[in-house]
Amino acid sequence: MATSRLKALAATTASVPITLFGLVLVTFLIGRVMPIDPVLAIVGDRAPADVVAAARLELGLDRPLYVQFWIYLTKLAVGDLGRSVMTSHTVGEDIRRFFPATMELATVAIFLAAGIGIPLGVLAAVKQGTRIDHTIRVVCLAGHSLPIFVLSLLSLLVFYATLGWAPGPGRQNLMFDDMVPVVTNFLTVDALLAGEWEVFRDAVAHLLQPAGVLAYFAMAFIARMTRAFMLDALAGEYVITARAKGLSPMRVIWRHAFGNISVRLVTIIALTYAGLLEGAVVTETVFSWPGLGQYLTISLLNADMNAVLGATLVVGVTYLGFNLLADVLYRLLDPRVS
Amino acid sequence: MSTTWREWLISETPASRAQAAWGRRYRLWCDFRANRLAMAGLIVAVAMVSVSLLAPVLAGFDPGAQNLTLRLARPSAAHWFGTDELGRDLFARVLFGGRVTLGMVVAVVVMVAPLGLLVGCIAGYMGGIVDRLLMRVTDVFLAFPRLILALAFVAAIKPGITSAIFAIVLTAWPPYARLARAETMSIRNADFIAAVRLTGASGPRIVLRHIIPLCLGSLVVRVTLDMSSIILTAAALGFLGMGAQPPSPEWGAMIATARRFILEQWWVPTIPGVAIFVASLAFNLLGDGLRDVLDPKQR
Amino acid sequence: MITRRALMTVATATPFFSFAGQGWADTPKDTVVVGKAIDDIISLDPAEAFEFSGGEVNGNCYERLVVPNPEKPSEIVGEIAQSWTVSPDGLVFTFTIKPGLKFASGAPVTAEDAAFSLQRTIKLNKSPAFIINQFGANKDNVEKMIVATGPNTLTFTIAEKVAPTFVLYCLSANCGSIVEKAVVMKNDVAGDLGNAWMKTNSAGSGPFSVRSWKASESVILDANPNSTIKAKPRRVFYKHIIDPSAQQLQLQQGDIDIARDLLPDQLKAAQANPAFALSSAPQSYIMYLCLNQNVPNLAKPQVRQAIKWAIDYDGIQQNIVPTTYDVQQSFVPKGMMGAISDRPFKKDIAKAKALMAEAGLANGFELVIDHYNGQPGGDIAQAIQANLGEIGIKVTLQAGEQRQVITRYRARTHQSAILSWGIDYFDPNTNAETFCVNVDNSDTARNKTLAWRNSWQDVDLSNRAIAAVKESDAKVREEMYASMQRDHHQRSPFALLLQATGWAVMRKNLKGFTLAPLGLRTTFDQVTKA
Amino acid sequence: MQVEIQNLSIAFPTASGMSLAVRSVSLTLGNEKLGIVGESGSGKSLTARSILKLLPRSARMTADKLTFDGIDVLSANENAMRAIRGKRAGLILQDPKYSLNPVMTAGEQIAEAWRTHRRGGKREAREAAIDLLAQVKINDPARVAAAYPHELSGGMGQRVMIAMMLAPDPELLIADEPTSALDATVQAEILRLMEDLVSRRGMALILISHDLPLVSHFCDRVAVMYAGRVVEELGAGELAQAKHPYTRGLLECMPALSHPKPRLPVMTRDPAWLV
Repeated sequence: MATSRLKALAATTASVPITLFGLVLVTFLIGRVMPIDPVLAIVGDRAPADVVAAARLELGLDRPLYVQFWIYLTKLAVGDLGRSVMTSHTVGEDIRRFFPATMELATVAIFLAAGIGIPLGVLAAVKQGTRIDHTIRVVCLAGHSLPIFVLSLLSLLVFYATLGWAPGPGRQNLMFDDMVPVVTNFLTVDALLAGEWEVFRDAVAHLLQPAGVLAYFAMAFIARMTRAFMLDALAGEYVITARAKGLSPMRVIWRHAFGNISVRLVTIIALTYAGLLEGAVVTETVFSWPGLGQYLTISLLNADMNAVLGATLVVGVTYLGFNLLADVLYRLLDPRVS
Repeated sequence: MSTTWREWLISETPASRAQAAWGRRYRLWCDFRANRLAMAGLIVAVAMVSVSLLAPVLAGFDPGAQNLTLRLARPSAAHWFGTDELGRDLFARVLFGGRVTLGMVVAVVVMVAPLGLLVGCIAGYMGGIVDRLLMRVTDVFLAFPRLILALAFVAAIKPGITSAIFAIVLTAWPPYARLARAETMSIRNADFIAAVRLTGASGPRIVLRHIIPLCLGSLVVRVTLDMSSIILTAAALGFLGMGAQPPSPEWGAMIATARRFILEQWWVPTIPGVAIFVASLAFNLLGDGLRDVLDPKQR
Repeated sequence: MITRRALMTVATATPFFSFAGQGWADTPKDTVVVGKAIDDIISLDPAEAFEFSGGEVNGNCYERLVVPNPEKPSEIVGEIAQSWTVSPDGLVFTFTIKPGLKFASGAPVTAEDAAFSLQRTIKLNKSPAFIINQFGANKDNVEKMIVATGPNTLTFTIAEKVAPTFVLYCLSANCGSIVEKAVVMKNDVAGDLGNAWMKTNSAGSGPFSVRSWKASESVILDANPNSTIKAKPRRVFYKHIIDPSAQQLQLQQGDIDIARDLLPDQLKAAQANPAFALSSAPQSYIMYLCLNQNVPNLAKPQVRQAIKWAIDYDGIQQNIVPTTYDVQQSFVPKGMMGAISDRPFKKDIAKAKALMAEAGLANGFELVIDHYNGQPGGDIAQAIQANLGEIGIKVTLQAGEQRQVITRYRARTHQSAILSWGIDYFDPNTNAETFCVNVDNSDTARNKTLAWRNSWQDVDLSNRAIAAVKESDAKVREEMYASMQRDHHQRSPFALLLQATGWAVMRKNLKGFTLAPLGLRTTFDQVTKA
Repeated sequence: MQVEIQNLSIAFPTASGMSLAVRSVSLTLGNEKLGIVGESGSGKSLTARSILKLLPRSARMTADKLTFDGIDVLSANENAMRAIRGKRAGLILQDPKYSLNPVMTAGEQIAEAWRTHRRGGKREAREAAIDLLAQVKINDPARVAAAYPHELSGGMGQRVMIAMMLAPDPELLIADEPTSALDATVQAEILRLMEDLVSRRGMALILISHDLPLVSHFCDRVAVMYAGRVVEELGAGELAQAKHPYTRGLLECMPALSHPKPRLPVMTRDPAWLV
């Protein structure tokens, strides 16, 4: 049994490089057909013809497409993602800086979303058809129906501008800039490592609002799936057995019904988590959050192809990674899978 | 006929296949009707569609007519929702915006459902190398950050409604393919398919006549639930300047151009925001209700 | 660090969630926080930076040989140069360096540093290099053309005689910034003349030096204690805020001191708000509608004029951009030498229709206009669409991301476009050249001016623009530009529309900040906070 | 222990109004073995489960009287019912594949039942579970205790189920078609085991089945249900005297080696039975 599990896992893992190759290829092609001249981003609109030509040569844009692709792949194989013309750093450095910011946001968001969404979903399922159920469904669906940029703007308007409860856009109070040595680029983690409690508190305060907006969006899906799974589980015969044993409702709901769906929920959460990484694109713009979503959008609109390819690849790898993780968790945690 | 329609429909002993089929549909409708939230969603959705279709009659103003002397007017008897930064009537723009948005939704659905269904059914039915190949392609598109792929695609063609539609299709089909594949795999080995195969039916015929119809239920549910995400993606593209272009009264683009007024003339960006919210919520509620009825095992 | 920490403890003593509205600390007194979209920065190396924000940062970190007098831009004053002379043949400029100037490192500013800086700009040959190398220098001869003849003297030899003011204005451009040779060469990697390092650092004698630049996040400048210009703030913090509404919010909340990108309606609200002060200055950006001459209908002179007569300049200015733009119908921006105040065009549909009929296009034609998808470009494009509709031209708008529009424009695949153009250096030739000169209309032309991009060749205007550069008499030269602009009105395929006005909205407690006109230096050294 | 049911009706809402699944059923049960027989949908399961108030959420239950050992089940809330469920009355369902929690080991599930009503430590409960597994004649109780339900055969699963329900030592065991999902060879074994345990502990038993002769073999008394009604109640030995045509029909449908029939008769139903 263990070997068949491992085999299935190996098969899933083996497909990842193929998918990634496809991802790179598609991104590469999109980048090349884009009607934006990549040279523009480097030399600007005013540069004389010889400067433009020199930059074109430097980027290797004079080579045939397949040669450019091959060069990119060979560099990628040794971990060289090239240099971003927008930031004049290597794409690797940029990703090390921007990706943790997005991950931090998504991580806090997923904890909030799961922490609120799961109990709500369970409650809705237990109270199926009642006013509580309807309320929860509407509240959750509302989160899924509001464009995230409207939600972000409204949230800023209410919690920052009107009530003054939350700090404004950005990742930290600028007085704290450079206060803690960069280790992981997760600001909260770095602050803790440095023992700077004010910086940590400030970072958390800045995180809460954008993460809350993302979480509301994600919560809808998590609550909805929890409810659906729970209804399914509660209708199971083993729940009747559990009740017939005289167990308390809490135990029936959480140990028996929820226990049966928790593995499926883990996969749902993992997928939502991956989805949040890209849901952050718009939120980051409104909240001036220096994350990967903003990096990707700006690079895209500047035809900064190394940056776009690198960042897409990272998001793709993360997405596939989470998928794989979900798969692994499912296979390892659920005794039913053989 | 002495019995009423209703009795004919709910009869436990239908006399014909048609009666049985209609009876089944009627019963589904009764189940659906009992779900008040879903009914609310249906009513709002139908209302929005009809109001959008009747926009030229109802609007009272040309959505593109500028009146620069009357810019950013508050809601009034003449302009129910006020006017925007170019003095255009917001009510008319929201109504016509419904046409754009719902039109985009329909266009996307019309393309994405058959595409996903076809890919999924072929992969599921053929299995083997075809399946693996198609699923890898699906994986590639799934692993893409959705909005980024759409953005990149639009940027690669040119901003506008048509490219936005294609971009959304490009990002929306993989889940359909997955769904259809899963359904096909579960149906493929069913006894009745074996029976059909024994009668000498060809592969394409089996897929078209027997497998696809059985996937339709979950497909309808998926489509309805997806409508809201299509609306939101279209709006996000519009918001980022990559969807419908001004002066088209697309809701997302309206918010994008009007968000700068959020502090003083808050209603200008808020009204299209509400429109998006209501439309999207209506489809979500509708989809939820449909899922309960049509696809109880997914809920 | 210690003082900063002490500051912070006070600042963060406010509760986590304060209900007081001002719970989040105001910015520190000795720091100026500027909210601005700074994602246009691709480099902070003055030999490379050619974008708006990068230029502003350089302006605070570096000094140049000469600069236009900020009070009276038509006059040139020395900055690093104490004085200068021009040889009788007009070819050799000799500069004497001021004594006592110091770089951020504490080292004195020498003629050697100045010569190196200008040579470096030419050798690197990045986008702005043409401003200096248009005088005949290239990477092979530059060490002969620009020479430090003594510790305090520098000569700059040009290939052919031009107006001396033209040379001096060009040397006052950003790419004429003087960098410290020793620091730059210490950071030389593989012969890049320190370019990689200079992208994110500074080595100048200006009042500030670059502490850090994080792309799409922030630029931090620290006061340079060794500069002769003593900066009052200890630190200037550019915070990248792309969304004007977010800038407005943060200004209101006191998270930033100056907002730089507010939109007209937000400016109107800010003007009415006693908590804010505003500073404005005309900018060099001119918005124009161009008509590609490879489109047969647009090549008809009557059509070009009809379009210029159909546009409602005042309506657009007053209603869409009441504060941020002024009507400007000539190519030399107001505030620069050679500018004229003529307003030849106003909306006159009858006249425009008559011109259309004269061109044989009484029934109009179809036209595609490209424009940026941002604001106010979008609104203005829509207004022009409506205006041209009145004379029968059915306009399809094609919005695009900035670089996308420019890509099409440079490839001459547009029919017509609404775009902006800003000056490259502070001399009217910069605009006269680009709007008039097109001596080689082939696809491989070296100088792809705006005239070239619209396939427009007017030999007379080209020649006059080239001649104007060589005129040493300032008065005559000014006249030449004036008459060129008047002919340009009648003949060009450009409908010049508006000139931008820059605005900065600041909190009342901030003193000593003014926005500089026409891309001259906006500096922070005199800013104080009460 | 005495169960009294008077005039019990259970209805479900449908498109065409309320549909009655159980109609005015009255039954009493003392310390005896009662069989309830009927075809699918006859209401036998609902009737039995109503004693534990374990009906589907949408079911509407009415009765003149429904008591378990004097406790009024009709008005009892969830808390009061929990004092009956498991502790005083157990319920065995049809198919252990579905009625056992798939993500808990057999031992955990038995121990949980034991601990809920007997307040003991974890270790004690585990030992009790293994002991109970041994009582239901499982050879390797420790291994089975550590196994997940999907790793057990049907017969084994049902033994686990029985052990679990016997753990709190209830007075009544309701077995809802306990063997119909099992192989014929295992069926008898399980039934014998159950009867053995019930008799030895002096418990009452309600055995629900569609197999009339089988039930009559194990029970003292048999109630025959048809379309939500009890159409006939008989002592186990009185089957031959059954009067109701439905009961007779059921009996005649049985193939029997002692009275071979050339062709099994088809059940004819009389609408009058419903009245």
